[in-house]
Amino acid sequence: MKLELGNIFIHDIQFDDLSRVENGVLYINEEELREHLLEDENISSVSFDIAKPGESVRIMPVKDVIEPRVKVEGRGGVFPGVISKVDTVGSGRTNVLKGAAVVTTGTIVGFQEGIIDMSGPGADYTPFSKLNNLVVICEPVEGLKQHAHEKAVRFAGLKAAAYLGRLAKDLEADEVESFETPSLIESFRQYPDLPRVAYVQMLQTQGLLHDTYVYGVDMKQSITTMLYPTELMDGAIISGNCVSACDKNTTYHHLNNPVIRDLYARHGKELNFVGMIITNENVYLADKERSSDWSAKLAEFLGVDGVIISQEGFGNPDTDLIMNCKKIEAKGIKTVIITDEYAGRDGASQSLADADISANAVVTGGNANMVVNLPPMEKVIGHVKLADTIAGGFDGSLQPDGSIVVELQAITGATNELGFNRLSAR
Amino acid sequence: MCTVVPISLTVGANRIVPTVAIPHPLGNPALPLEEEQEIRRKLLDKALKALTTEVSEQTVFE
Amino acid sequence: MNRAKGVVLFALCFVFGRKQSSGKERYLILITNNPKFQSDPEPRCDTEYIAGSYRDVLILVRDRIHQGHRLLSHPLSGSVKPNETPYKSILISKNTGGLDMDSLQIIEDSISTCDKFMQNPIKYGHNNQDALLADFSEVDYRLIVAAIASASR
Amino acid sequence: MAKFRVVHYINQFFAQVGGEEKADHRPESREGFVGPGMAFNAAFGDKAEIVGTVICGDSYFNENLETATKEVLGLISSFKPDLVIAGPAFNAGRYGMACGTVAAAVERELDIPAITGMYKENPGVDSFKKDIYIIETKNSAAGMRDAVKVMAPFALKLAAGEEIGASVEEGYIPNGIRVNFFEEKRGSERAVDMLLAKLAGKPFTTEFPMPDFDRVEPKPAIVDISKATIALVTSGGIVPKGNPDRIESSSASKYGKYDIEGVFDLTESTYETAHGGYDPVYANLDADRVLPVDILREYEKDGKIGKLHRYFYSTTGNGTAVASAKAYAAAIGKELVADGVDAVILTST
Repeated sequence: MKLELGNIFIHDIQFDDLSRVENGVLYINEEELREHLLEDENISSVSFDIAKPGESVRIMPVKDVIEPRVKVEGRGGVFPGVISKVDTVGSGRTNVLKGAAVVTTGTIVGFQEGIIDMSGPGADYTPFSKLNNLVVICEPVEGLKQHAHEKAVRFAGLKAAAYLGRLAKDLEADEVESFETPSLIESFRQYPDLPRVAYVQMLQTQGLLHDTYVYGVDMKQSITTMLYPTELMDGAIISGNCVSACDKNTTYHHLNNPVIRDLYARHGKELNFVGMIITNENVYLADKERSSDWSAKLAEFLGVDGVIISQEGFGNPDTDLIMNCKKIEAKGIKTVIITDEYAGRDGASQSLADADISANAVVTGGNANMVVNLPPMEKVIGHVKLADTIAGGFDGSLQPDGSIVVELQAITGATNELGFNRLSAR
Repeated sequence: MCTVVPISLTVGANRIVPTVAIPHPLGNPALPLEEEQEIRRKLLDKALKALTTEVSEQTVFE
Repeated sequence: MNRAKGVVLFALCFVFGRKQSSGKERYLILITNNPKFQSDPEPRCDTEYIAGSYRDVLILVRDRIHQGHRLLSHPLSGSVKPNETPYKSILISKNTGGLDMDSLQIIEDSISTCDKFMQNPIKYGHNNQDALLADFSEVDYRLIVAAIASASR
Repeated sequence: MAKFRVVHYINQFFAQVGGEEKADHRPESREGFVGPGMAFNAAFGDKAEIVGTVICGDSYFNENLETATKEVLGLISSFKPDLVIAGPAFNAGRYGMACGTVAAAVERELDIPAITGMYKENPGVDSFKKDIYIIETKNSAAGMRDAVKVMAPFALKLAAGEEIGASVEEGYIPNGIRVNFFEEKRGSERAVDMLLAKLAGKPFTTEFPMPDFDRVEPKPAIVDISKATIALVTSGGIVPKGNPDRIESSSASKYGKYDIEGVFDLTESTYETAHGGYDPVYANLDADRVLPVDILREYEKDGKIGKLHRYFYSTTGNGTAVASAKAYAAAIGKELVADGVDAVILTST
């Protein structure tokens, strides 16, 4: 399977009468997009705002971040099984509005979380401070239950991203990247002497506000399975996860999965990247056993020498991570795991909720309990009052001058466990 | 003498005798005292045997 | 030990494969402090409600594991941290056997994790309390209902 | 800004007093720098100055730990330093212990920042890495120049009260405190690098080491158990009723030693458990279920064992740091050996 990504670089977003992309500027007709999103009867009102890199702007609480993309050639459409009909994606050509993103915000539950600062010290910790963001603020109809509210906001974000992506359908790309994964037998013929490597991606799948969808399927209902890595680039995996802002994977992360990118970068040179396995992180322990058994079995079946395992979320996924690691190592397959830490504010506590001696190669996204002081911003998009109740915030988090003292875990994507960032800890 | 043998193995104990349960390693409150003491004797006999047995590596005396 | 685990798992799948006609899982005990289960008209399994803290639920579950019950759902269900939510619901097996090492390891690690987070400021009980508590209760409820659904498969 | 006043602690060898034959050299102090102090002084530039050097023989220090520490501290404080540098000790074990002891005591008792440097396998590392910053050095004095290059600027940072970064940035040996910092490459790329190294059998460094435990050589078997004195030790928290030493229910900061002379049975009214890691009901009703005094008394009477030791030792095992547990074990072990105990039955819950 081969996919080309045509990147169209976006350096600015503006509201205008006609939605279009021109000279690297994304123009948006607010009214047209609003009407599109209001087609959902669960949404009572929609408003938009724009946040650009370097501005004195804080967005909170962030639900999801999505990169606008559109299918130009090949089967299916972006976000298959959700926005587009079910069809196998990941081949042909997809155009990307690189440098732009849709950010959804909304108070689905009282402890909703996630901060993106567009400047200042907080901006260093979130990758989304470097993007031109269209912020979508949705209000639900009265009395809408949390799960329906979450779904409405999730769909609004995806629809907005697909709407913007469509503006790029006929554009010429500024840059084209190419990614290809042949069949197992073909890849073995091509690179018989290179170490064979697969990627095992763990997906957060615990229930309300903790879900991930693959081709529209709630991943907690699935057993461990395989995908072509390029399928993710067309939105095969989307986030329904609202909790643990620092180490949940937004849809943007899935579209731009850095492990996939970095394995492709070495593919055919130092290693043979044969494919990827996706597995879940369920609450029920027998599910954990079964899913990790399957990860190990599929890794063995692929005949790989090594795997990279990435985690998502806090606490009980540590158990899935260690199970996956232990069982795959037991098959004689070398592992590297990517996680993050909750080592306490002073950094002195045990970082993980589970540990095993076979996990001897660990990459960490940093200590999520580290306290940061986010200075006041001139403009806040969303609900600043929430600072006291978001994860990583606390009573008194919100200072009288508008600054916020929080743990890193409140910042969207800060300790990402796909290895998206440079942040680490020792 | 411990109930959680894997932990004793992890921390490096050399002579290990598995016991009944965490809250009552050398007893069983469900039994009358005489039977409980009989359990205790059996376990302690194992411990004494462990102490008088040469070992070259971590050994569990089942 | 691994083989034993496999057997247990197999047995589990077998047991849960046979759903009761009443729709109630006979093989589960739910230990919870979530008031939502108190008013649940149709509990899907035996429910032991305790009027205690998140940590009290973990401790009670730990004592049961020491008695030979098996842990069936992860005590740290959800990414909501122990110092954020006051509610916790955990599934254990109704029947008892020998001490289950995996259950033991997980509950002990969970208690340490809970204690670690409780050193930080507690984040519930202030500011918009009722709505917040209702949300925390709802999330905990939903996650464990998902686990019960897994058990019923 | 005035220069920081620095005192340098070194051993007899680096002070060029002499080698092993002079290892009993008593503490002395000299004005200004001596030996390797010259390199430190140069590296400090106009920011700091070595005002005095304290010298002590390694044997003298280690054989007279308490008095030597006191003497050395007295000499150090007489210079009124802002900062103390000990060593570096490289791979010299006794010098490492001395440097670690001095630096830790300076921080603890004089409240002055102090650092040292050692090779990672120096026994001083495990003993002191949690108390003081130990800069990682090569394993011999040939690494002096490199060591000074890292130690001098780090010491200045510490003296100035600046924020200390992660171990890998600053060059100190990891001390268990996790510190965030920005790597040059993103995590996924680091993961690919690490996997390639692991696959090629090349060395790699995990970013988060899993907990690790010691191994000890098994002791020979007891030849005649009927002549042996056996002691009871427990991590199950059994204590006399009322927990006189107030041993904590978790993360114990101490252990207790209790006389059981004349005690033949642990009863509900005399003993209980302090342990918070399990349901205490059963142990509180009959503590013999955790600490089997009743049966061992019976065996003692029947001549099945020589003697039950007069004292038992107890602590609570849950949440207790491995380092603390190790320290308690060392102290208990020392006493038991001195008391002529032949074997120990350790019960844990």
